[in-house]
Amino acid sequence: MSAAWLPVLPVVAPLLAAPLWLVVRRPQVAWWGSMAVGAVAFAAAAALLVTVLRNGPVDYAFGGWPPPIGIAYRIDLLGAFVLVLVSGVSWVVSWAGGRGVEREVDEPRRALFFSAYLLCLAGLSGMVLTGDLFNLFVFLEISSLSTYVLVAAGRDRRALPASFRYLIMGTVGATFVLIGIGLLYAGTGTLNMADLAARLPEAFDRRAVHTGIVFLIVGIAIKAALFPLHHWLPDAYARAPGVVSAFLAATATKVAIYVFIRVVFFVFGAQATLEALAVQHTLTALAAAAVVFGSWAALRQDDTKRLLAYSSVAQIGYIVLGLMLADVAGLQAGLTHLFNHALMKGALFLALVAVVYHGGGQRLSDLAGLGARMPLTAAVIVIGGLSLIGVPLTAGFVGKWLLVEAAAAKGAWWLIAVVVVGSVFALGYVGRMLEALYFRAPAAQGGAGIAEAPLGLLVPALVLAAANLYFGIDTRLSAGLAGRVAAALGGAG
Amino acid sequence: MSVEYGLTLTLLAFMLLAAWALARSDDLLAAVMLAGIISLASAAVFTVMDAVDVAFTEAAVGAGVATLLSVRALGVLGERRAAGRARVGLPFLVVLVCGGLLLYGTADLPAYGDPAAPAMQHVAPHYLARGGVETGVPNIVTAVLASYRGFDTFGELVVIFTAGLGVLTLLAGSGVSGARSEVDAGDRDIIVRQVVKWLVPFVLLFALYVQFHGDYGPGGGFQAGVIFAAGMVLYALTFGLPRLERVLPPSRLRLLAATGVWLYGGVGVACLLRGGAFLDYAVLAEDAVDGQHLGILLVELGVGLTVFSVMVLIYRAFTRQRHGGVE
Amino acid sequence: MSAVVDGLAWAAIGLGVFVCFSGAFGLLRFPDFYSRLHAAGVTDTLGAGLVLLGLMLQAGWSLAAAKLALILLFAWVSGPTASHVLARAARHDGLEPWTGAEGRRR
Amino acid sequence: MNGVAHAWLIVALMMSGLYIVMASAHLFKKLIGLSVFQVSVFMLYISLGVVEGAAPPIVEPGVDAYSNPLPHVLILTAIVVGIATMALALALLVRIRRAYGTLDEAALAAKDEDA
Repeated sequence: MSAAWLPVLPVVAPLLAAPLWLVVRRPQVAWWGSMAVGAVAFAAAAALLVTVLRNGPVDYAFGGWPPPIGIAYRIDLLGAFVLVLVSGVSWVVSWAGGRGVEREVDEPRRALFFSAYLLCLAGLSGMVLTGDLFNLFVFLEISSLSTYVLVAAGRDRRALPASFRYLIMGTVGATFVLIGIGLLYAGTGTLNMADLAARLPEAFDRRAVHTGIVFLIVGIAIKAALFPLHHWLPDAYARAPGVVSAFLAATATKVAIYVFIRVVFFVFGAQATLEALAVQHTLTALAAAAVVFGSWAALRQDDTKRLLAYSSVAQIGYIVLGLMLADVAGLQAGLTHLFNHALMKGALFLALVAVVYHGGGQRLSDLAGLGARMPLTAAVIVIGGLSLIGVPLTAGFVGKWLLVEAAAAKGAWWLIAVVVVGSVFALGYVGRMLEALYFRAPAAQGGAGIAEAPLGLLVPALVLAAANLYFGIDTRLSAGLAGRVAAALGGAG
Repeated sequence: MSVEYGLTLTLLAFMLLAAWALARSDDLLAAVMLAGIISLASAAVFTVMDAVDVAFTEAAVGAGVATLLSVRALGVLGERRAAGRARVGLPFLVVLVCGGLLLYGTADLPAYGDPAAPAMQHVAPHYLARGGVETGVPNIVTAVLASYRGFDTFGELVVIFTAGLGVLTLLAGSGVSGARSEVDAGDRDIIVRQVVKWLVPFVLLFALYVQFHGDYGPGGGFQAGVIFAAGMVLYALTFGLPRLERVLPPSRLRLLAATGVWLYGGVGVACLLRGGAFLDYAVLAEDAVDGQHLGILLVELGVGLTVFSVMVLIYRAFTRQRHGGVE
Repeated sequence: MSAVVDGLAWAAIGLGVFVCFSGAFGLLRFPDFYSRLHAAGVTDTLGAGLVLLGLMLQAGWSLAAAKLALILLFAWVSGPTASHVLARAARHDGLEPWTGAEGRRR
Repeated sequence: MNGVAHAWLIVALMMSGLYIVMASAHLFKKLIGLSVFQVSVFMLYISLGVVEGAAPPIVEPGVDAYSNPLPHVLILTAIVVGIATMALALALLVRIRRAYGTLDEAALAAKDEDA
C-alpha cells in the first residue's frame, strides 16, 4: 500500500463503508463488515505510528492545496499515538457488537447501529488527525451526531432524554468551539493550526484572540466532560447500550482531551495561554474537584454503569491534573493515564455487557453471586477494578504513580493528597462491586439461567483486561511513548 | 455610518424583538414561527453583507426546511404549549458571563466593513486573486467550498447523511404503514391541486438550474438538493405520500443517499488512484483547470443527491409517525 | 436610462412600498382573520408587483429583468393560492367571519 | 463611520438564544432557542468578512473589491450542521414524547424516579 493512502485511510475507510448498511440492511453482514473496516483503520493507524517513529511527522495536504490555503493533516507522534489508541480500542469493542446488540438493540435498528458506529469512529479519527481548526469542528459534529444516535439506539427509554440532554449540551459546546474559531480567525486571518501558532504571538494582545481561546477551551471542556460541565455524561453512559458505553468511555472523552492538548500546547503555546489567561489555576482547581466529586459520587451509586460513569468524571480529572502541571513529567503522566483509562473503562463496560447478556440487571445487587457463575466475566471486573484503584502491576498504577512523582517534583503536595483521596474512594466503589460479586448470595432463585456469557462478548473483554495487566508491567508503549510525546511537547511549549 | 450598516442594525434590532417575543411565548407553534422569522431576517442580513450563497441557504434551510420539519414534528408530538416553570437564576448568570466576555472580545474588532482587518489579509486574498484562475470557477465561494476546502464539504455531506441515518434509526419500526387517510389523500382542493401540478416541474427545473449554475452564481449542490426535495414534499403534501412513494420508494432514496456520499468520496479515491492527494481534482484531466472543473461538478452532484434524498427520507419518516399517544 | 423611465421606476417602487405598508397596517388593525387575510393578500400581489415592476424598469432589457418577471409570476400564483388555503383552513376550523354585529374580536 | 454596534446586537441575540436553551423547561422550546443561538453565531462570522462597498465574491471583469469568501464557506457548512442536528433532535423528541407522554423536563425526571 502506498504511503499516500495511509493518512486518509483511518478516516475515509469508515466514512465510505458506513453508507453500505443503509442499503444492505443485514445486521450480521453489517457487523462483520464493520469489524473488517475497523481492522483496516487500526492497521493504517499502526502503520502511521511506525512511520512517524521512523521518519518524523507526516504532512498531508488535501486537494493538493498547500496549507493554509487548503486543509492539511500534520500527524505527529501525539496524533499517531492517540489514533492507535482510539482505533485499536474501538476495534476490539466492536467485536462485542454482534452479541451486544442482540440483547440491547431492536432488530430494525441493528444494521444502522453499525453505520453510526463507523461514522463515530471516522469522526473521532478525523478530529485526531486534522491540522485545521474548522475541519476539527466538522469532524467533531460527525462524531457527536453519531454518538447521539448510538446512545439512543437501545431499548432503555431513559436513554432518550439522556441522549437529548447530551445533544443540547454537545451542540452548545460545539457552538462555543465555533465562536472560538471565528474570533481566532478574526484576530489572525487563518484556520490552519500550525499557521495560527506562528501568527499568534503578534496577535496575542488582541481581545478577540483572548476571548476566542476561552470559548474554544470551554467548548472542548464540555465535550471532555470536565467538572462542572460533566452533567451529560453519567446518564448518557449509563443508559446507552453497553457496547456504546464501552466505546464512548474509551474514546470520546479521550479525543476531546487530546484536542485540548493540541490546541493549548501546540497552537496557543502553553506559557502564554496558561499564564496570561489564568487557565492553569482554574483548570487545576476544577480537575481536583472532578477527582474528589467524581469519586465520591461513584461511591454513592447503586447502578453499576452510573458508578463507572462517575468514575470516568474522576479519571478525566486525573488526566487534566497531570496536563496542568505543564512540565514534561506531568504531561507524561496525563497522557499515560489517558491511554490506560481507555483500557480500563473499555474492559469494565464490556464486562457489564456480558453480565446483562443472560438477563442480569445493572444494579449492584444484580452482581451478587456472579463470581461463581460467571468466573471469567468476574475476573475481568476484578482486573479492571484493581486497575481503576491503581494497584501495582495494573495499568492504572502506572499513570497515577507518574502523576504523584510529577507532583512531588514540583512540590505540589496537596495534589498528591487529592490523588490519595480519589484512590481511597475508588477502593470503596470498586470494593462494593467486588463484594457483591464474591461475598453476596444471589438475591433469589430466579436467576437460574445466568451463566457465563458467549465467547463473542468474553473475548474482547478478556483482551482488554489482559491489556490492563500487560501495560501494567511493560510500559514501553504507554508511558514510554507518552514520555517521548511529552518531551516533544515540552520543547514546543 | 453607511446605509448598508444602518440596514443591518435595523434588521438586527428587529430580530432581537422577535427573540424577546420568542422567549416570553408559551405557544410552541408561535415559537417555531418566530424562529423562522429570525432566520429569514438573518438571510436578509446575509444579503446586505454580500454573502449571497449563505443567504440563499439560510432562507431555504433555516426558514424553510427547519420550519417545515418543526411544524410536522409538532403535529406528531401533539404538544401545544410549554407550560412548565422556567429556571431563571443560573441561566441568567451564565448568559451574563458569556455575553460580557463576548462584548469584551468583540470590542476591539476592526470596524464593520474594514478592508484592512486581519481576516482579510492572509488567506482570503489568495482565494480572490487566484481562485478563479486555479479552479476555473468564478463563484469563489463554490471554488473554496468544493476545492480548496473540499474535505470540509465532504465532512458536511457526511453530517447530513448521519442525520438522515439517525432519524431513520430512531424512528425505525415506529411508523405507520398501509392506508391512512391523512397521509394518503393529500389535499383534495382543486385549486391547490392544479397550482401544484403546474408549479412542481418549475421547482424541479429551478433546482437543476441551481445545481449546475453554482459555478457562476449563488447556488450549488446543497441548495439544489434542498429545493428539489421541497418540490417533492410539495407534491406529497398535495397528492399524498403514496403517490410520491410510487415514484421514489424508500429503498431507492436510501440508495441515492448512499450514492451521493460514495460519489463524493469516490472522486477523492479516484484522485488517489491517479497519483494525487485525496480530492486533488487537478489529476483528473490532462489540464489541471479542466480536472478542477470536472471534480467540482461531480462532488456538487454528490452533495445534491444526498441532500435531496436525505431531506425526503426525513420528511417521510416524520409524516409516517402516529400522532400523539404514549407507548 | 432616460429620466422618464427612471422616474416611472421610482414611482412604482414608492407606490409598492406604500401598498405594502398599508397591507401591514391592515394586518394589525383589521377586526378579524378574514379581513386581515385580505390586507395581507394586497401586500403579496399589488405591493410586491409594483416593487418588482419598478426594479424591472431599473434593470432594463436584461437577464435580471427576465428573472424578476419570473419571480413576479411566481408570486402572483403562489400568493393567492396561499391566501385561499389559509381561508379554507380557517373556515374548516369553524371560524365565522366578523359581521360587525358582536363588536371587535381577535 | 461604522463601528462594532452590529457585534453588540449579535451578541445580545446570541445570548437570548442561549438563555432560552437553558431556561426553558420544555424540550422543544430548548431546541428552538438553540437554533436562534446558532443563527446569531452565523451572523457574527459573516460580519467578519464584509468589505465596505465591495461586491459578493463572484469574480467579474471590472470589479476589483470583493467581500471575504472564507466565512461564507464556513457558515454554509455550519448551516448544514445546524439543520442536521435539528432533524435528529426532533426525532428524539418524537420518541421521548411517545415513551413518556410529556416533554416537560421536571415531569420527565419525575417519571423515571418511580420507574
